[in-house]
Amino acid sequence: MTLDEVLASLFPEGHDVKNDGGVVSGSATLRSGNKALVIGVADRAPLGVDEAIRLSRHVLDSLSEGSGPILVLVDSDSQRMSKRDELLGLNEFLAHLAKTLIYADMNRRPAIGILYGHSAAGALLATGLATRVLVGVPGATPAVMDLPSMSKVTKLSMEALQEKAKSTPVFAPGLSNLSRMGAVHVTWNDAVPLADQLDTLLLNMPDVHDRRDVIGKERGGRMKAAEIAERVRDLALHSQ
Amino acid sequence: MEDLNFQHKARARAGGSRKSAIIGVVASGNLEVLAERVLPDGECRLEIKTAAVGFGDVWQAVVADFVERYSPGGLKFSINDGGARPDTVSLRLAQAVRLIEEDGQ
Amino acid sequence: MLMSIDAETRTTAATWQRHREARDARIEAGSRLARGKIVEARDATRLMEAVIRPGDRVCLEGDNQKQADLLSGALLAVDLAKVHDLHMVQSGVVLPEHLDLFDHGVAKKLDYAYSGPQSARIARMLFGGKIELGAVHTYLELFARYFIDLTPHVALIAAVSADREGNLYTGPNTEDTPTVVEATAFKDGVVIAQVNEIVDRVPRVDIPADRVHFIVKSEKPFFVEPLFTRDPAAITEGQILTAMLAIKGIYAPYGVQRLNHGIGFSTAAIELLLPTFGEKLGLKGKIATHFALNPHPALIPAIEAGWVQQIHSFGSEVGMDDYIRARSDIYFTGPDGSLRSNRAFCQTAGLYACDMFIGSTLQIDLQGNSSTVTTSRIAGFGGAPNMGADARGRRHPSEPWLKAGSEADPDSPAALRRGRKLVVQIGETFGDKNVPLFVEKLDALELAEKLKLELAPIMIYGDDVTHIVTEEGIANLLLCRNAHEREQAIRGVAGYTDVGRRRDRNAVELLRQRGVIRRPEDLGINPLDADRSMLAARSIKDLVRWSGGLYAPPSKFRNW
Amino acid sequence: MTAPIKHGVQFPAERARTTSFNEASARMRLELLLDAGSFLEFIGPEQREVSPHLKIFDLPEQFDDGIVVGRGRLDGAPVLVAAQEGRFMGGAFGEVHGAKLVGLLRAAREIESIPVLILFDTGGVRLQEANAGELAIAEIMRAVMEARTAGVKVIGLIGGRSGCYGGGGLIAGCCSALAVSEPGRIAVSGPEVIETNRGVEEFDSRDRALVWRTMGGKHRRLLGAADVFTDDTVQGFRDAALRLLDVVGPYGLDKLKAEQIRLADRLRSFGACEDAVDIWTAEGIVHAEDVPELPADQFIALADNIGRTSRDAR
Repeated sequence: MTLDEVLASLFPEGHDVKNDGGVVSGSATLRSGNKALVIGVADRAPLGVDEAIRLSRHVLDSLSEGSGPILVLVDSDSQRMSKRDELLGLNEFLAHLAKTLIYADMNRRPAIGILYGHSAAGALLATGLATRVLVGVPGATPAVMDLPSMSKVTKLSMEALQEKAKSTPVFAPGLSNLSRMGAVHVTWNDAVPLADQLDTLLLNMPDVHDRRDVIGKERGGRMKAAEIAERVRDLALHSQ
Repeated sequence: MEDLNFQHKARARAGGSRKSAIIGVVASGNLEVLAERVLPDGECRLEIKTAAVGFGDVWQAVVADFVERYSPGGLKFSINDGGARPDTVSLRLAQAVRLIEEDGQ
Repeated sequence: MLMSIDAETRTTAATWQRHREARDARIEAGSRLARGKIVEARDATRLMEAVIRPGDRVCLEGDNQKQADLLSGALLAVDLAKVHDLHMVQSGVVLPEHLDLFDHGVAKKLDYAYSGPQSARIARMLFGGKIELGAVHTYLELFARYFIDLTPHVALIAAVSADREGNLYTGPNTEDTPTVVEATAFKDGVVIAQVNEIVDRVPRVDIPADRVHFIVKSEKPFFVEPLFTRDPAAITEGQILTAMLAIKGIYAPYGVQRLNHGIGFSTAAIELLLPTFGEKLGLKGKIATHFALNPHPALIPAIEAGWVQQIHSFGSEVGMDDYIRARSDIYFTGPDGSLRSNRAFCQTAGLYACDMFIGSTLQIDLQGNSSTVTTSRIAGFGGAPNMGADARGRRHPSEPWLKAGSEADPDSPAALRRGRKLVVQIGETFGDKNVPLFVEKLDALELAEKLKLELAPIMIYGDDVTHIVTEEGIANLLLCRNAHEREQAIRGVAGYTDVGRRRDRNAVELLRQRGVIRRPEDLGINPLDADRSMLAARSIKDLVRWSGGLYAPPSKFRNW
Repeated sequence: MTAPIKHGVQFPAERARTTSFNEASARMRLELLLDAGSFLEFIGPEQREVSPHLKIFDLPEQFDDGIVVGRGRLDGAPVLVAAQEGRFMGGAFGEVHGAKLVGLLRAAREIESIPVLILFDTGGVRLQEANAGELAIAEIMRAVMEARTAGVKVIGLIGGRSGCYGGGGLIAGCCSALAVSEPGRIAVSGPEVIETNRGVEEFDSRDRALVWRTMGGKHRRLLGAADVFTDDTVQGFRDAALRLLDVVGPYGLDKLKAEQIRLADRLRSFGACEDAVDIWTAEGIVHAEDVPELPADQFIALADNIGRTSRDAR
């Protein structure tokens, strides 16, 4: 889906969301009549320091003045790979954006990521993965690491990698793989208005507890993460 | 990857009282050795997973010399090997024995 | 009769200076492109076409470190109708252009000494018949032939600066230049120099103007590679152990003061252990005081700690200029303060004035022959065979030389007994990618068969090698009395290589009892003590600190 | 500089002073950083909780999956610690590796009063289990934020050979405070990644001086991205951690707002700079080009004088 299609389907009650060179921001009216903050990245734009600082500002402004959920729409490249961005401390800007989203989510502003296009690496961490619930829209093409790069590093052929990818969701790109890992909570149906599905989600919002590792195990994608984290937690709590 | 296992009789029990010790890291040309005091005093076992396939006879020779020299009775060695050279392997095995024979837990 | 004799004498007299006349004609042709001696860089190829004749012997510098890269590019671009089938006589085949010359047909025949980075391609081209090989030489040997039967018609050299008359300043990397110019200019050849800049007055005259015929100013400084920088961060515990064995088992007992080091990590470890391990053994002032050696950054701590008295160098090393300038007590420097190196003199010094060579190699066979040739790479010899050979012409005595001689030949009367240079091969039993150092048959032999060479490319012959040091111990070949003992001594330090595992355990044990083989424990060294904390510097940054900020390492070696 | 050769047994404090943090293994760093003998590991190597994914790629495993987590004491006070082993697969985050840190941080949130030290040494996500690694990093970022909100101080120590790259850089950005040494590097995209994607004109990864002045410890300190700069010894990092634990205050919205201002100000002040030297010059440093050559003590004095810090603004 395009950004316009996503916005139209999500917010039939209206919105003032703008796409300014790939930086998405604005507000929308939900079916309930409540307002939502909408931010995001569009047009597969890379996420660099200039984009990240604008997005985090929108979130912080909304924390002071607004209410309602925060929707993060994602169709991005990876982080912007440039000398300038790294020189200026891109890691801090991306972390800061993620922190504003996580903080908001922990403080009565539930954050929902809607992955409708591409995303990768640091950009995904700073946006969709910094939310409480990440929704996949059919046709989305997330790729933590693309197979050609992986082929170069592992010195395995593309065919060999694709063959291995059939047996595990752990490394290969794609929405379904991220879903099995527990990263994408739910994949919506693009034949039905997204607004309805958003309503349903908002009514059944999980609590703030990060359960992605448990979901990953339930879906057979990450068999060890939840158990290991729980064991360490337990040992740390009981060794004091 | 290749799995290799060796079982030896040792002349004497390894000194010290520590239950386990670990040394080294798994990287190209390097290895980690985990030593655990879990066997009867006169026995010694090595379980090796190595990235360098086809060096079984070299390992056998290295291990035999090591057991002869250090008599690591009662110890089980578990090894993850990133293709280390025999001299590095010998050194890590010796370091593991030294570590488990130190005072402490 | 008288008439005819007179006529013949005249014609003979005229023909006795044909070379000079030819040289003058070449210079005349080249001068049309020059103002004075100076030729613009854009005319460099036309200069080549004017000065060089088909089939000429050309020395394109081509050293171990510095490269006349502008001139090699210019030569590559010549019109093949004017210049072709050259016979290249140069010590270093280092740049891709050096081999492109043969691919393009500019050059046909090659006599050289060292091919470092081009070792794989030169092997392919030799196999493919692209190059007609004269011979692979050692440096000193090729330099010698410059004066006998490989005298260049044209020399293309590199210098830092020139004045308008043509006096050249080579900078610290003088290297081969004086030798090349001597042979060319005094035997009616033409000398063309590329320089980084033209100045009113050169800082010092390394090459006088009357030996230089043309000057070309290059846009960028000539290429020079930091070949002798070893990052201490990459030195392993195994290399530290072998270095400890060498210091305690060879340097100390022989009292080796005058020596040359190879460029490997094991010798770098030795250099970095002198101020720590060596100090603890009380060896300061007793060993490693005089070197024939490039300015190795790894030697900085030993110099600063007062170990080293004097170093003469083949070439320089990138980043060491300011340090050398500030330590002129140690290095050879000119009136301008910068290093003066000279490969020919330093090679001679290494051959005749040093009591020990210690270096690494790729393969050692059961006789102790060693080679850096593998079937796919021909790296050439460089200088190691001169350093690593007993100088039969040596006549002056010294303690290590006499001691080695008596070990080799205990029964001859002392006054008639030759001494022996200590030639030490140091290395780990397995090299990169678990490739064994010890082999039953050298790849060099296979290569010689394939290329139909009369001589296999042996770096150091077994009968010159006196000691082999590995992490397993030291084999003293001087004490071996026959081929069988020699073979078992080598097998005895070959560790877990096939060669090592096929040793005769009893024979090796007997050799050990005789001190022919000495294990770490025989020398009171516990392999578990071989720890990186023993290195006087563990990083390039540490070397910079030792140098008081005078050493300026190239960017590729930095982690700050 | 390296200390003279050991004579017999050294005391732990002496060893901490002479041991390079950069060179030490993860285990050695913890042993020398914490009070002697105080470290207790959670899920140690003898448990053999290796990555379940490396065998798919026929790659060797490590018994601790490249991270050591546990608890110990620092000057008598309890701390939770995690140390990445940068030499095993570049210290990269995989499923098990990441989950250990997640569990540690979740416990810290519940305990509230015990700080966490993270000894970063990572290239980012482990390629062979990229999805699991990426997600682990997301979970860690969330867990850091929840712990900090609950009052936990989370201190990052950065001086390992693999630096702190990729998602590791983002986690570092979530910490309460960072200590860094000269060899330490913090960034998202590695030099080779930038060069591969954008060309050598954009970034020459072999120009190591460029790498360090763009991503290295000194630059990060001068930018205010790291609060303390230390010489490359384990003792230096121990002292730095103690100092930071002393100054870190409670977390809240004010910090987030201050960080927004801090970063926006950085963009305004230095956004047009082409090179780190331009930034340092703009910060008022005379002879900024000499900064990489400054010894630690002189550099620390200079950085303190510049005064740029992320304190109370991260």
